[in-house]
Amino acid sequence: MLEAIVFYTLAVFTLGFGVLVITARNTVHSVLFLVANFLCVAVLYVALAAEFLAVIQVLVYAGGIVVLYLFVVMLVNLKAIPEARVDPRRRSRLGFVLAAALLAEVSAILVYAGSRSPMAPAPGAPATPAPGNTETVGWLLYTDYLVPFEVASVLLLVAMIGAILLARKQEA
Amino acid sequence: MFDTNELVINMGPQHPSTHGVLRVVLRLDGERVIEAKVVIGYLHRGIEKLCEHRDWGQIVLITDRMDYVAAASNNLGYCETVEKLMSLEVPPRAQYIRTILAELQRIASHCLWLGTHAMDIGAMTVFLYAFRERELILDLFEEYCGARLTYNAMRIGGLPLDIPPRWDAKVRAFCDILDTKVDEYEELLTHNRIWLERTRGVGVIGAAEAIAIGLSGPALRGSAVPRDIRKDEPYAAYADFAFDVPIGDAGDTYDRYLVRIEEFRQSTRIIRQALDGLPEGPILGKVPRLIKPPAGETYHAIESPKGELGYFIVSDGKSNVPYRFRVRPPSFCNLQALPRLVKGHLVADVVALIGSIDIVLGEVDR
Amino acid sequence: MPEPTRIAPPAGPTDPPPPAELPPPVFLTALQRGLPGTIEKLSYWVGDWTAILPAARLIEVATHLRDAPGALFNFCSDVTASDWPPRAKRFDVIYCLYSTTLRHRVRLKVQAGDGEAVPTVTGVWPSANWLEREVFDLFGIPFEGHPDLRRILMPDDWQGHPQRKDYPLEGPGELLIEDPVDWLRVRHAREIE
Amino acid sequence: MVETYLVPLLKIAVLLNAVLVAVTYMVLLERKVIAWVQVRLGPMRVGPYGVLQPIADALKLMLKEDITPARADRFVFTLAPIVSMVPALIAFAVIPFDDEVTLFGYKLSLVVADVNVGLLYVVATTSISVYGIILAGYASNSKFPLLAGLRASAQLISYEVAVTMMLVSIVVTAGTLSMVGIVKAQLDAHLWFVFIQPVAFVILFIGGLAETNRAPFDLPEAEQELTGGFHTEYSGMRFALFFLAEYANMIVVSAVATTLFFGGWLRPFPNVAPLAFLDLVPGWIWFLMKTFVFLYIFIWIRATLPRYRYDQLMRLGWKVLIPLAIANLVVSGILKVLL
Repeated sequence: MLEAIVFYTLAVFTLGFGVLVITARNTVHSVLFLVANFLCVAVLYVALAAEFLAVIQVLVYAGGIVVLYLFVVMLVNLKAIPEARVDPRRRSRLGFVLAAALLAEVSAILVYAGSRSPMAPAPGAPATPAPGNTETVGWLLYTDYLVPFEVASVLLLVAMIGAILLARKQEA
Repeated sequence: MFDTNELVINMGPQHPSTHGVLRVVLRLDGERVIEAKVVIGYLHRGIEKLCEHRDWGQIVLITDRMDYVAAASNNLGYCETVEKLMSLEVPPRAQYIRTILAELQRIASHCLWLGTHAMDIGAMTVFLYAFRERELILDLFEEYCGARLTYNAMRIGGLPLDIPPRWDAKVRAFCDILDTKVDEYEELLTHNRIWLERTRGVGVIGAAEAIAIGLSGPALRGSAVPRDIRKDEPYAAYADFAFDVPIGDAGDTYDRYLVRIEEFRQSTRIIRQALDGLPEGPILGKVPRLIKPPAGETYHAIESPKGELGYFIVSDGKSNVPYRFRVRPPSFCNLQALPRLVKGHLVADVVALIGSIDIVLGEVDR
Repeated sequence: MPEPTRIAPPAGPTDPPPPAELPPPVFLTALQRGLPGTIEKLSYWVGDWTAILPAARLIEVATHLRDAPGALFNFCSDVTASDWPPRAKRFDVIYCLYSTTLRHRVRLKVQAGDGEAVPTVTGVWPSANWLEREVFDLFGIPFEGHPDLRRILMPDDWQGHPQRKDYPLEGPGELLIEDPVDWLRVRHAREIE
Repeated sequence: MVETYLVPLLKIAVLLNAVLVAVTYMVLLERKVIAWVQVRLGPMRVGPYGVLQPIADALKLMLKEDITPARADRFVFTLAPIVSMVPALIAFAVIPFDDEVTLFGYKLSLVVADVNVGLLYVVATTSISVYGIILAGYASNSKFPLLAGLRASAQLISYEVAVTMMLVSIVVTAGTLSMVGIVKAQLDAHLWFVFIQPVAFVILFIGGLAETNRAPFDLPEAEQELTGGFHTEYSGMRFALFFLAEYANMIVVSAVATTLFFGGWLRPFPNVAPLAFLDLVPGWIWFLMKTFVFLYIFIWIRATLPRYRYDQLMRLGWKVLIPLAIANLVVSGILKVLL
């Protein structure tokens, strides 16, 4: 009962902030709603007993990435009023098509996931979960999901080098 | 990708580290200064004009209000200029006491500079330490002439007062205290890594350029120009004393700092010699009752704590006021170098450099 | 307050000539030889040498004095002016020079009438920049070729030049008006101007 | 019911009040200590030796007019001080003040929540606190606060990398992320971790100074450069919140350093039997004493050192601390595997 109340309250907040992110006229406000959204998601994780994930969500997304967003938003055209410009891309129908495709995809995943037994443990996980899920996450990351993990890190490295190169070029 | 937004910020006239009502308009790229414009005049009181309407004796009191942290030096410069114009002989005792007062004043001014300069760079304890020593000097001045800031301590032809009894012993004791305290300041700053990083290589100006742009005083000596009016064109009793003129070599903020620190020590050295050789005799020369210099003009400069403090005075020989009274304020001329010094540095260096050239707005604006 | 007891204002500086037995310093004789006719008059008073020049030849002389081996006046201590209203060329512009290597001083003096420009010496001594601005601000003497000729001590919209002898000590006048309505009227009239 | 809700709520209430009082007195302590360093007396008028000064200050700040600049972003302007204060307070939730104590027959652990990811939790909360500064800088619609906000965020992000990296070395050494677990690991290791991980401690301390915007890294509020920094436009209680947040953050950093490196509530030499008489002093007193020493050092540094320049601070962070932290992590990993 209590769990359900917590869950639905959080869900409402998460979605509400999500909507505010895209409707807010002020870019900085929009970024702030994004942070609020992330924080709500983090609390959801806590409710699911995934503390590690929750903390990482706050640390990486709310505390790291969005700060950079804010940085960029503040540095780039502080004065330009958003409603003064009409973005031609906004009127394109492509957006609706893409959104519809995404919606379909998400619903498909939901249906598929719902058809499976919800309590089935992830394959390869130790039979008895360790106290706290940090170890489980680490275990999975370095055994079953080693290749995706490494690929992701290489991708990030490439992105970093690319960013540095771009910045360098401008300087020269 | 991003347009580099230039930011224009107004530093001052109300800003904690512009040392008064200086206004610096900074054009910034990020935090780097592209251009600095100095706007002055907020404290302009028309002292030159005012002095052309006051009689010769009254002007001493107005000169106090220019460089108000070194009032006695201003008095000295003015009195010497009028004495030069009148070819007056000043008795040696007065010359010696004037020298002592001027050197005490130099120490007081440097204390204030050190404190505020260190404070600008974030070392706030040095500020209070330096003010503690300055307070001792103010006490000495209070005992000598009753005032603590604007002394009106000199007269044309000599001094209004002889030193009070046992004052010389107190000055000696102060010199001993100061020598140990200067070591204390140096312990806190001279070899401090952060201090070195903040001051070395900041605001470098070479000797030729420093001369061309009109720097004088410690700011010029920091750029390895051995120019000290006390040595080059001795006035008061400076010819009688042995002292060194410290110079820097790199011409950066650190060298200007070192030069001033060394000047503390040289000043106590001069004061001690002056006290040792203090002659007996009158303190006021043969001054006519009505001071009215013969028609003519002269420029006379002394080494004030900030640099070359010059007076250009024209007398028409008929009226009891100067026909033209002009001050060459060292702070004004040194401040002119600020835009050149801060160019390409960061905002944090701007405050360090304002401190480093040591200005007093009362003198810049007059 | 002792008001100046001046009845007839002096017509100009005395500029006494040097005593006959005193030879002028080497750099001045060298200047006379190098650029003949530039010095209109030499003056000596209480140990200071002053050379009075025509404004047109100021830059020549300044450059010579800065660079000539016996002169080396590399430091421009001060630029100032004095006002002698009865004279036709009412202003004297005075340059106080110093040599940091040879440690001697000299003063140059040029005359300028009201509104007459004097060539700037900022090209010779950059330090003259603010000093000339101050002279411009307080005396209203324009400096030809000055890179940044604006008022420096007085507000930008100030009327008049306070160091002139005909400018009253009390200020331009409206500061003394007690009734703010009158004051506004004066101010308004000035803005229309 | 009592166990699950009432006891934690009570703990939170007690802790919050204790922290807020500690923070206000921290201000007094700082003023006093700096005054003594500078041969002054500090506040002396309110109460004997000025001990009631914080109350007077709080009253003054609360009664002051609360000004919002005309063209400020009102919503964000109000939010910023709150955002800077809250993370500083909630970080205390995972800090263990003592082992389990028995109070009125209850076994009570002196930590609000012994989360198994306690260390990460602390890092996460401090990473949130940057928003307060950056938003204050933005919302004031004024140039000096904006510059300060940018400085602050760049500074926090750079130093957080080094500090987090260093915390990983501690996790490698202790084998747990729980704050209580880390203290217990020090008991088992017979050593405070400062002796095992001295480099990590130095980095944490420097990073802590930088993250709390304390001298010599107090650039975002460098009064001499940026007038008041990000809180230039704030007044009254909103200003006070920024002020208190800074001090609360100082206490957090000190408490974390104590927990991670100086054995938390453990007495000195926890395994040396002849020193058992030291156990007469309760653990939480040891903890507070150690924390206090850190706070004192914070103040001492502020009174002594000049301030770094922005580029120098960034250089120190990226070119010295981060490589050092990575090297330290690698070495501790190798040692952990070998030993």
